[in-house]
Amino acid sequence: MMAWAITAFDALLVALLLWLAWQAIHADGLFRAVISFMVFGLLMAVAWVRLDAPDVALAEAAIGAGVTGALLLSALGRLPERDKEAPADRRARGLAAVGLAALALGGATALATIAWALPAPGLGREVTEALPKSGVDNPVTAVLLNIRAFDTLLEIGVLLLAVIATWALGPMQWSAPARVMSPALPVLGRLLFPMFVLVSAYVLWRGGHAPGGAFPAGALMGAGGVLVFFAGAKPWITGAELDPWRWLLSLGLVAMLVAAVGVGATGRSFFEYPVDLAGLFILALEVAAALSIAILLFALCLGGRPPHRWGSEDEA
Amino acid sequence: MTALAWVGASLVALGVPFFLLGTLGLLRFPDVFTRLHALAKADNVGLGLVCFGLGLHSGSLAHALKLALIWLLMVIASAVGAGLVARAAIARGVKPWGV
Amino acid sequence: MNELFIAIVLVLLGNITVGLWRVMRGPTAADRMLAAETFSTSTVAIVLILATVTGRGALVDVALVFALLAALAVVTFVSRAWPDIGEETARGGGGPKP
Amino acid sequence: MSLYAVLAAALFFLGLHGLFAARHMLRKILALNVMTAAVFLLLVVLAERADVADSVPHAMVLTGIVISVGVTAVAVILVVHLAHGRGRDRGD
Repeated sequence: MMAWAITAFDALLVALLLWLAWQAIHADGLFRAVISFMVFGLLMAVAWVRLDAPDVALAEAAIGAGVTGALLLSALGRLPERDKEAPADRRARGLAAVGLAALALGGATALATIAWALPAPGLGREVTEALPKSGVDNPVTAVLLNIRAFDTLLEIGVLLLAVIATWALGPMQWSAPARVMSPALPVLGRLLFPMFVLVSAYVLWRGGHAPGGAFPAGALMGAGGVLVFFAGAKPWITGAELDPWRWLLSLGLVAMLVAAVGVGATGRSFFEYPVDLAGLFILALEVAAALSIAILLFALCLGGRPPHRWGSEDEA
Repeated sequence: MTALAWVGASLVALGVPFFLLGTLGLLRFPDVFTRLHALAKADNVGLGLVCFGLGLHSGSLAHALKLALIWLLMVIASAVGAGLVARAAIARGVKPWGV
Repeated sequence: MNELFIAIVLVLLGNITVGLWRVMRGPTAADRMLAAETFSTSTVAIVLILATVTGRGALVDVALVFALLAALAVVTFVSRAWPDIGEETARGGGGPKP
Repeated sequence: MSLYAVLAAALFFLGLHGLFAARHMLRKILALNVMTAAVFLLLVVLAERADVADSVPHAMVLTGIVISVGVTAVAVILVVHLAHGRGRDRGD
């Protein structure tokens, strides 16, 4: 009974995800597509839960269901034209889609079989062996901030580049004050802000020994910042004084670089922490990375350079 | 302990009809304003029963408090969300059904 | 007892599947958004029950993150997106943006 | 679990098809995101298959999720700018 029900659950989840992905790409109306994609993100988190990847599920919950949805919805408000598809060629496209679907299904099964047939030793044993020396108990955190800390460094660099790219394109794309005012909005912001700080700190703290850590905590904090900002709160730094922004945005990258190069002063190689201090190093880097990811995500969601004074800006 | 677990499990089961009724309302009610009830009321009662039931089932106070927090947050979110959507709908000129 | 829980989770997922009809149908953008919000409540319930079934406490944190961010989509929708979206078929609603 | 491997492959091709077939830029972004989700899914499924629980793919997926949101943000802003630029050129 149990195995049957679990298989049914998985099958239904897979079918739903496929249907939603199809809808996100081909549904009539952009709004329907975006909503389908948001539900897709929601159910992807359930899929991560089923695949026993709680770390990924946490990040997906904060980013896939939170930040990405907010980004897409904001963009939708700024797009001047709806996507119009000529009804004439829709039938031809439908036929082409059926052909492509058959092709894709064939290719998909082939790819899945090949992937399945690959030898799968994995790196699990190596990580487990290195874990006692890494300074934390959670293998994912150990990989992210010690064993493959270089990836994390580059990743924060990519986020910083993304922020620079969006800010370089001009001023903020969506206005700061909400269009529809409601007395509930400021209350919501005030009520939720301490909760966000608390839960982010909790997720960060748990990262040392259980699923959690800098990435989900940073993503949650960033998404929380966006929510509180959309609810009408104004950040204390504006666009007129870019120096604080510069420091805040580069905080994570600078901290990682200092840790990477600093150990070189004692004759070690790049990112090779002293074993007895590894836990401390990881904790410091985690805090820096989480704060930096939060600020970077918030900056990304502004959709451009912040205005000189909050609330007075006009849209581009 | 086992009795508590059973009570918890049956509370969880009791929550399911509320989710089903909420979806029924979502599908069958005639306009946005009535459909808001499905979001703001039925589903949250269902979630409340599920959280309460799972809290009893786990038998640990810390776990139960976390579940209560989750429920509280969802209630706040849907209460504010429902109010906002209704306001925005009125501002956009969506007429309530039967008016 | 796990059998019961898994059956419940299956029913809840089926519930989401049925509710997708509203996302597809509309008619206003608010209806679609509303349906998506309903799904997030169901998803929280699903994740919580799965957390109990698998005995992984970390999954409760996933539900906590969902609950915290549940308001984000609606707030963005109401304050950023909807006022500007030209409605496909609004029931007596405003027409598309000039 | 093999069900999810098939899902990953199918989603990848679905996204690839969408990337070329979709007209609107925003849909192309969605298609790209579907493809990334498929790749993440494949990585996690393969990690699940390994003899010892493998956390390296999980860490890679975590990094990837954050990077993909960065890419999405840049792409979305570009689309918004593009849409406005186009509108001006046409004179409306």
